[in-house]
Amino acid sequence: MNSKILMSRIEALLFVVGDEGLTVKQLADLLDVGEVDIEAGLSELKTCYENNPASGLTIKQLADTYLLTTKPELANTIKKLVEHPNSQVLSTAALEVLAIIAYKQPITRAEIEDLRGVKSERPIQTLVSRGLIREVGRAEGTGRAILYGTTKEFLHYFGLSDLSELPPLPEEEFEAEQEQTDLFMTKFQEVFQNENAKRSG
Amino acid sequence: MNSKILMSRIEALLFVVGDEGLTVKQLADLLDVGEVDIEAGLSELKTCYENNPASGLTIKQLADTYLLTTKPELANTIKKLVEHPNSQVLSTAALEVLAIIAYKQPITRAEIEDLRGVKSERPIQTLVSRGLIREVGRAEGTGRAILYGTTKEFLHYFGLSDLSELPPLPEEEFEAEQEQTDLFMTKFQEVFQNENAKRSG
Amino acid sequence: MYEVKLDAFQGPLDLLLHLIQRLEIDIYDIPMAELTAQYMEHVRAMQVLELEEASEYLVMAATLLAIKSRMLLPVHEGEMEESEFEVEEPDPREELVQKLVEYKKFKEAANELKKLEENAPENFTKPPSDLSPFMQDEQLTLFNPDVNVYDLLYAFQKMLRRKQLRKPLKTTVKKQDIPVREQMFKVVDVLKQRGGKSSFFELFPYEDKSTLIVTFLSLLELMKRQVVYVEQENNFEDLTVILQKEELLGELEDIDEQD
Repeated sequence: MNSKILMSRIEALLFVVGDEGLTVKQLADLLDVGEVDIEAGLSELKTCYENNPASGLTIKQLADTYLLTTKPELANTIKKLVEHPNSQVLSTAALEVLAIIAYKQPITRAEIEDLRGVKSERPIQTLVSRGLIREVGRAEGTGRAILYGTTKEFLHYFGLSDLSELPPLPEEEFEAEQEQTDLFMTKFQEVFQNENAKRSG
Repeated sequence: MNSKILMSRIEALLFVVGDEGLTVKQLADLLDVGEVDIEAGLSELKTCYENNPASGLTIKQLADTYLLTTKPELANTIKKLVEHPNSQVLSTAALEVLAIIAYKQPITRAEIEDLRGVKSERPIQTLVSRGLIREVGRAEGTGRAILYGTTKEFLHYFGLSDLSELPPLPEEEFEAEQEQTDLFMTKFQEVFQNENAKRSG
Repeated sequence: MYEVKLDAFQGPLDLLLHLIQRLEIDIYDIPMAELTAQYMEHVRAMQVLELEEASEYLVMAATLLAIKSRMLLPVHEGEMEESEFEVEEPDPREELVQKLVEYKKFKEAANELKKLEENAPENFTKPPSDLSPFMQDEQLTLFNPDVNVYDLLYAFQKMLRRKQLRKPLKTTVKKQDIPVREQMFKVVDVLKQRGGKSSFFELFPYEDKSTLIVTFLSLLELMKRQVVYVEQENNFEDLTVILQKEELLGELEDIDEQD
């Protein structure tokens, strides 16, 4: 297939599916071409959008899904028409629960509550209904408790294209150890100096 | 405004509204330019699409509304999407209608269409023929419109034993109000305490 | 006296972290007596608020007391000084410290998420197009076999959001703001009708938020000008608003209307 025609087909498909997006594999199956060709087509399309000031669109990757979106610089224009999806910001409780799920997924409600030290049913519900987390399985054992994980919407909401783009979890432990070592060294040096002083004295 | 920038803005706006489209007047208001400029921009955009074999889009006019849509010659490509058994998308309309019925039953077609903003006869038909929804009564009033509700088959399909097992809808409105009230009360208490302090002072 | 704000803390661990920070305590060497005392004082102040999580705060209080008393148990002299003798006598604080450290990590992570939330690039997408014109009549494949109740909920949510988002285009008429001055007269009228006294909440029968806020502001103005005063028998009981002056005339000259 002519590469321009392939691009037009990819664009049409991505347009039609809207916020659902499509994976490279889905596109390859639908268009009956190799995944390499799809990847080339996607990247070529994106370049065309970026280089064309008359175009308001771009391509965004969310996990393994590609979607058509408006260019970020047009946000102000769009906001005249629609509210930004983030206009209703998350509460502190919801953010805490979400952080725990993002870094510890899959995780049960009981584990989340244990970490936070408080009941967390409500923030979990809010996050589920906002499509930021969802059931990703059931825990082994008698209760078969729901295991929660983050969704594509989560990535979209925070402007990530992948979970690996999450900021690294702060490592308190490490710092503490560092401090202990320092203390150890300080003590050691003190003793050492004292010993030396005694010796030389 | 530079005509290319205007084009990109028109494209972005038409993109986010999807099937609903926008009138020249709405576009002119949103972009704060004259209707003549909007018309020129629309026609320029359309020409660009037509002349670019790598583009899968075009602009369609329905009454006084303009919408972005896929080029007619790509219909076969889009059809594949609908026929493809593993595609998420084909379910969107039916799933949305089913969700509305599940959460809002009993509900009439007119109410569903009002909520979705689009005609929904077809997905309703499909859902009835699949046994997931059924007539559960008639609305009061002249039309005696059909009221739809979910079936046992619906519960079975989604592995629920009961409608109460549906994940609860968000209480965002409520939460937002709650927060406002809290803020309100905090403020009020501040003032109140000041007043008291003055009085006792 | 501590002023403890409603919902200021995300639970007992959050409160403890707050105290540790405020008292400049080393988290790895917590003076239990001091922390417990401070914690109890806060919880006492907060209990009145009938927090949903009251029981969790109380459980933590019990834990702190237990740790404190275990630390008071006599320790053999030598063990304290010579680390070589340190045996399997775990620090009673250890588990708590671990919990605090772990929780703190996620609290910070939540802050990072908040920053991401604020700075997320603003890309807008579109709802999927209506594909029914492309469908065959006998189309039977309805859903992807993996579809579940969460997809259902999400579909509903998305639809609601889409609907909400389009609102601004339809409602272009802005609501007329009621001036505070006018609302002050109304509040005074209501109070007069009720014999000079009304419960606080009865002054807010209005449904929309802007009216609520204007009414509240007008009440504040009236209080400032000592036209009314507010009484409360006990903390967090209903407030009573009492009219002090019948006439408003002289009171309205210097009101800042925010136009």
